[in-house]
Amino acid sequence: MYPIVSITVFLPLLGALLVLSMRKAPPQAVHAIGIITSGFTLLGALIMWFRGVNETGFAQLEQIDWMPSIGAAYRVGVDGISLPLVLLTALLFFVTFIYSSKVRKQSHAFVALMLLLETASIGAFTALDAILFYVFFEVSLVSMYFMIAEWGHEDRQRAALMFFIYTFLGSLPLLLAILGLYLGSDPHTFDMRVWISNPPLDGMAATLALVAMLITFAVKTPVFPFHTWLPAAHVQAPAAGSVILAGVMLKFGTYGLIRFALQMTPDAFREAGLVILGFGVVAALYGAFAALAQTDLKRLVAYTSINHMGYIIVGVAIAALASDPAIRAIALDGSVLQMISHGLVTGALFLLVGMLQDRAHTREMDQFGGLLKVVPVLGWSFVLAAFASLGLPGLAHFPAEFQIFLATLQVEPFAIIVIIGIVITAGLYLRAIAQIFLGEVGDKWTTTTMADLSYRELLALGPLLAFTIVLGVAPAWVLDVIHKTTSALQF
Amino acid sequence: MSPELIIALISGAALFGVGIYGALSQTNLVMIMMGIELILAGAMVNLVAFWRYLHPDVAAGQMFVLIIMTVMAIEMAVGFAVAIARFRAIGSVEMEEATELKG
Amino acid sequence: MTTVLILLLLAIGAYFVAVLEAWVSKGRFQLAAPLFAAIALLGRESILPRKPDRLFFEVGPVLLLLSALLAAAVIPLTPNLIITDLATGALFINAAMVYVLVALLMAGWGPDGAYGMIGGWRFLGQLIAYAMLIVMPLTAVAMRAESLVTTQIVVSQAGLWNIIYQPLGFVLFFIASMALAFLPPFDMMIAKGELAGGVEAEYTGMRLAVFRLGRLVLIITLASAIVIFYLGGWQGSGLPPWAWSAVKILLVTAGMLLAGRFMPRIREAHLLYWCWILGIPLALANIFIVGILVLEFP
Amino acid sequence: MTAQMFFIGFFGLAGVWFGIVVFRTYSMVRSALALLFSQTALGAMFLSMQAEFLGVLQIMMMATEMSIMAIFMVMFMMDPGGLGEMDMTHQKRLSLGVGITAFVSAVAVAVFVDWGPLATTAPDAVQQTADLGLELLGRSMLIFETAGVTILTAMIAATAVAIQPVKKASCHES
Amino acid sequence: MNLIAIAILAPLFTALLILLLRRTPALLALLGASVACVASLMLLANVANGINSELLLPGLPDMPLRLIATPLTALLSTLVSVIASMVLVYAVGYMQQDNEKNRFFATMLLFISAMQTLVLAGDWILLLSAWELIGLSSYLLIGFWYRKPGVKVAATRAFLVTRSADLGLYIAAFILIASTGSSDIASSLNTSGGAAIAAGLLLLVAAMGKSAQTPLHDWLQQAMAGPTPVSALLHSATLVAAGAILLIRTAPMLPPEVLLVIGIVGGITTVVTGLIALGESDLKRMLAASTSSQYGLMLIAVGAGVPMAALLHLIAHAAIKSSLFLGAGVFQHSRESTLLEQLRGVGHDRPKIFLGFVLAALALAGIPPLSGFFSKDAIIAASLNSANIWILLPFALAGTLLTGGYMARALRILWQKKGESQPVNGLRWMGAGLGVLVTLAVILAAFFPGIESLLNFQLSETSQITAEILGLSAALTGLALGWSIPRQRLLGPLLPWANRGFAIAGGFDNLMVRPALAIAGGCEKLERILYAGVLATGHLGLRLARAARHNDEQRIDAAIFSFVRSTINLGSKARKLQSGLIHRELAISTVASAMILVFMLITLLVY
Repeated sequence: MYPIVSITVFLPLLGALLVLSMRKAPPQAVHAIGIITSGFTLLGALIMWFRGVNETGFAQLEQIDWMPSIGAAYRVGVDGISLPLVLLTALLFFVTFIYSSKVRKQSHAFVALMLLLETASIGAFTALDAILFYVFFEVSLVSMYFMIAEWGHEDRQRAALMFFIYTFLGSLPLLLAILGLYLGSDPHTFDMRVWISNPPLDGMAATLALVAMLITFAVKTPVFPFHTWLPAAHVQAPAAGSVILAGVMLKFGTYGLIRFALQMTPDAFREAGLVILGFGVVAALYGAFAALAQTDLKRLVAYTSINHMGYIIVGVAIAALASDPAIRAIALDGSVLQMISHGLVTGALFLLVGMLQDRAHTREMDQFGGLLKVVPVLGWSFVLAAFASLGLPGLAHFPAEFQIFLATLQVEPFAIIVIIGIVITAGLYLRAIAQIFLGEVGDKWTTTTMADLSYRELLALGPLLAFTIVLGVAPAWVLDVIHKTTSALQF
Repeated sequence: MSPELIIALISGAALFGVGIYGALSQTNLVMIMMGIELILAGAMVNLVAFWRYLHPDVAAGQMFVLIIMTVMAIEMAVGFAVAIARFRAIGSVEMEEATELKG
Repeated sequence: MTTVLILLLLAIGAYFVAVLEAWVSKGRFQLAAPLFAAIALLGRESILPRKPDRLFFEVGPVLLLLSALLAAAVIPLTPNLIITDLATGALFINAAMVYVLVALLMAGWGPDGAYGMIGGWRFLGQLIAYAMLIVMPLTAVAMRAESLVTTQIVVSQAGLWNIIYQPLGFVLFFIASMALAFLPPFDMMIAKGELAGGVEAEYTGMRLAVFRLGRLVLIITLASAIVIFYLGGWQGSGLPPWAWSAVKILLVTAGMLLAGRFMPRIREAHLLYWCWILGIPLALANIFIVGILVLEFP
Repeated sequence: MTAQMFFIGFFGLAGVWFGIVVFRTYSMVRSALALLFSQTALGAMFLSMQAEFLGVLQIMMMATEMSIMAIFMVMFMMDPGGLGEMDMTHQKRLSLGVGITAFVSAVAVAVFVDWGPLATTAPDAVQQTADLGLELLGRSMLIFETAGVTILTAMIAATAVAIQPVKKASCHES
Repeated sequence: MNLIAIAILAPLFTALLILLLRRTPALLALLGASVACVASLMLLANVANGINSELLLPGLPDMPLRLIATPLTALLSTLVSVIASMVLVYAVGYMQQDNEKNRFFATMLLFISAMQTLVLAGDWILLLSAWELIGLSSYLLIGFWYRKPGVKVAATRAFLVTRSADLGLYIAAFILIASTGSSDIASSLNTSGGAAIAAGLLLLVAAMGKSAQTPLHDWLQQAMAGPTPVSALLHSATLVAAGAILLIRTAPMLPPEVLLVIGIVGGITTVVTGLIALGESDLKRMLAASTSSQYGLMLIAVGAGVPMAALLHLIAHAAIKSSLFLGAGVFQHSRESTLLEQLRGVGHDRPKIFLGFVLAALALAGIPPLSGFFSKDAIIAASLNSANIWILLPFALAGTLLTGGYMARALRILWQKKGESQPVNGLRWMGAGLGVLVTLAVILAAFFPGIESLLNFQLSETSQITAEILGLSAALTGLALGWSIPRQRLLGPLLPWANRGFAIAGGFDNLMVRPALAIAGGCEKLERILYAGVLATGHLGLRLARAARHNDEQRIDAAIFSFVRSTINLGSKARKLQSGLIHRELAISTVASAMILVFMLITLLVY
């Protein structure tokens, strides 16, 4: 009865406007509004979750005509792939708002930008109209740019600029692809459902559109050659910013890869499957090895997210190459679950790194030592998050990576070398833990100089870690939703 | 070709030539105006000659001469007005000195 | 033949004018007085100024006489007593009269004397004043006669003399002609008191005589012009045509000479002022009235 | 060689001669009057060409004009009397050349152009004057009236320009 | 709630309880362990009388998690829970001074529940998860005293080595699932052909990692940095056993070539680690090396095609080695060190503990009445009547010989009269735990026939006697050698190499870690190049913009200005023409009009 999806999408925007209108409100009030709004958005997402997804195609459709002449309308809906991501986004934003309630510098702008970003992210995931998707896709860039440029760390201007220009230029080919698809579809429409049900382009045009989309999504989920903006952006972004950047915005790339590239140009994707697989493997391994060589904790975490994204790309490529629908379902389940788990785990990790940086004002690992004694709670949550990130079974990443590797082995056995990545990740995380938390505590960090997690930080970190464990132990409740769609995909 | 016409035209031409010579060579505004008077006179002679020897029955020819007379009168009037104004302002009407309109 | 007769008559006329002028100015009627004066003048030595403009000095008086004579050429004393009956008779008179000015200019400029020159320029000013007042009444007269031929004009006055038909025209023409002949109220340029004789100052002897003769002929021509334009020329009931002309001319001359005696001498600036401000409008009005009259009572 | 041709030639010659005298004399009044007599000669020439009204009019008009010019000459020229024998000319050779070429070209036109049939007789003078009168106030009424109005405006303009600017005691003159 | 769930969840639940309540961790731990022990015993009872139960949990879509209670799994579960509870009893005493008891007991309980799941797992996913979780708990437990130097390196190395070996299990699981289509272990046993070989080899790799076989054996010695109960429980009985358990359960599907490879690996390990143990100067590291060699023997048994022999030996060894470790723990407390030099003559200070230690040592060496003899004898018998006897038998005999050798050496050093030790508090708890385990080690032999009947598997009688003779003789000679001859002369030239753990070409470090770091360094350089590349393009863009501006200003504007200047001077020239002198201009206009006339004439004439 109620248009829950639209409410969930535009509630944060409402909050943002409210915040902007209240010029004189003290920072605490502003943050309170932020938290309440994102809370309600999370509630909306949960309602959407419980309304569930139907067997085939999209559920919870809401449509209002926007530009009927060119067939563009405000179409919003969810399916097995996008619903979990919406929930993830809502959760991450809620947590981020809680965490960043200590931001005093221009808190109005901060909260407003974050709420805008939340609208853009949820909108992007629920959009079923190519233009709507593209609009949200771009708006998120803007707010993230300001997040980094305004509240970032030392060299934030260059990083923000590089981030913005790099991803913005990257997003242009997508526009071309959308136009190509639009022109290809005979009753000229921007409705993604129509594009998915009968892909408009084929032959050379399809490959061209695919290449354009691949470039955009390669830049967005940083795939090996186009990833240089990510470490710079993450290192300079504020903790809240990098949580969102890693947790939500990288998913635009992979979500787009599945929704646009895979579903809209299926056969072209299948032909290019091997190439994409190669890119995925390279990205995964390169991410792992590059992370191993890092001394800056945040860059290390950034590179690991490149590694995880690499797995997703491998999963999607395998899904395309797989002929047997069952294997394709496994691969896609693994990829989508990986997105969600990566969101949770890397989100937690960046929060932790942020907390560490707030306390120590440095991210260089060799500055620390034996912190487990000084800040036990932070230490142990970092250990838990690190182990989750390296794919320990019983934590979020394991079921996803298991499925991806299972499918990879069945379709392209030689690609299984990507599994080395989990060992490398294990190695770099353990080295980080050993360097930072274990061993003899230096005189520099005493309980006075470094307080353990405050109530606010715990409240922010708790849900993420909890969900990581729940997702690891019993992924069924998410996988069922995803599986409902992936198994029904037929191309 | 009746000689009278030729003679009249020749004298008109002569007047015209003398008038141009006068207008171009004199330095004084008034003398230049006299030159112009002569030119106009030459024109009148031609006109009368044409009227007399070509279309005597057409009165319009004569009317033209009257027009030329008015032109001469107007030219005199305006010329002298300018001369007076200039004389009063500058004190001389020598054309050598009138270079205000220099481009 | 007629020209010789007319010239003779003019000479006689001139003599009578001289007598009348002497009578008017000196109060004594001596028939022979002008004769003696002439002889006295001819006897005197004609002096030549130091650096005269010989050409102008010599030609001045002669041109005056000549112009007067030319004007008389088109005046018909009797229906057939006329030198040449030009198609543009009335205009010709005026054209000739203009050379009076030229003559006086030359006479003024010739002797290279200040008074003479100024006298000459003053007459030019006076000309500008009366010139319009001569031409416009003539136009009115010509309108009535529907022709410029003088005899035609006289004939057109058969029924009604122009003096009655267009009195305003007559008055203006009368004043203008007095100014033209520089009779007393308008004799600025030769008045003794003003410019020591003005134009005549430098002249003596033979040239002065010619000058004075020219003036006298000019007066008689003007009088005859007035007669033929406004007083019906030779028309009259009783006397033969030539007698009527002679009587009218003498009466008009006497009128002109007497009229001037009682008025103060007018400077040409005042004359200009009154002619242009009052005279010309009246003349235009006169033309207008005559126009209407001609259309209404053919 | 008819009398008419003779008279035309004579008066034409006289007109040209006086035209030349205008620019050769040093005395300004002489040149003004020379111009006067040149115009009068032309008037006579018109008369000889049986254009009686025009001739008389020319003679009358030009006399007054040239005499006024004479007075202006005296007013404005440095040495009206011409006693100082000043040479008041410049660029003589150029203007001479132009004058001669103009004369020669005009003559060429006159001689070489075929004027078509020539009329031997002209209508009677009275008839001419009547025709001219009708023409002026009939077919060419507009042109004649324009000429009249133009002269009026010229007069007004000339007086306006020539009037001595009244030295208003301008109130804002500090 | 069926028994399997209780067996797994009881320890986990108590662990959470400890973390939350943060009081009386020992009591809670013991409670949890005992509940688990009872549950597994009841399971064993059910299984004994034929009731196999199964628990299905919703795992991945159409790949449910399965927990099965078959005779084998129930037996192993009981083994694990019994030993775990005894070790916990011991640990209560051992950990009395330590102030982080909560963390210790919670992690131990986590490990116990993980081990239970591994043992009871019915499908590959659950097995794999449990496999990794025990690895995690071993990392946490080894790194318990993380502040001690060298501990963090040991923990990290332990985890990494096992983790990289686990890849084998991952890939094997994938292959099996792929070939059989379901994640059930039982159903995957009937795979054959290439898949079976590949899976078998990969399983072997995983087992080698977990059970610290030859190339990957040195992590176990370093794992001794952890507390002794940890070593006793994890690094002797349970964790290290996982590898063997895996091979035993998948033995039916393993093709002969794989079995041979397993046998060879087992044999090499027994010899190599036996030599290392002989050359070891630290008691705990010696025991760790001996564990690897014992598991080498078990692999030989599996390789010989008699997994049951390996099982028996596994059970016996679990009890024996845990008691030995517990004894060592007591000696460590009394001498504050585990170096044999320091422990010289500690036996006299702790006679009762030393008696237990001696009994366990003899059992391990394989002296008849004790359990070790029977299991080792079964292995030697298996290797005797296996296909490739000439490879397996010598290894087995060498293994038993070496075992006898290093155990005797240890006893000798411990027994020599010298040194004094501090009082050990909590000795009672430790003594109780140790006592039970020693008795178990001793009487276990009695249960072997029951076990064989449970698993309805009959050890072949053939060559039973010869095996026993050979085994006993090897054991006795080993003991004699160990007791009498010091290690220098025994090992001779091999000693330094043994001490370095027979690392070939730098061992794990430069074979695995250094290349990884090298590649990482390469990636970092590539990364920097790429970053510089992006910035370079940025600068290129800037330079292009500047060039465009430069071009725009210098050239184009310059051209325009010069054009402007030229027009201006042209204009000034033209101005001279307009002099303002009337006569000049009149002349110009007449000349111009003349030209126009001429021009018009020409056109007229021409056309």
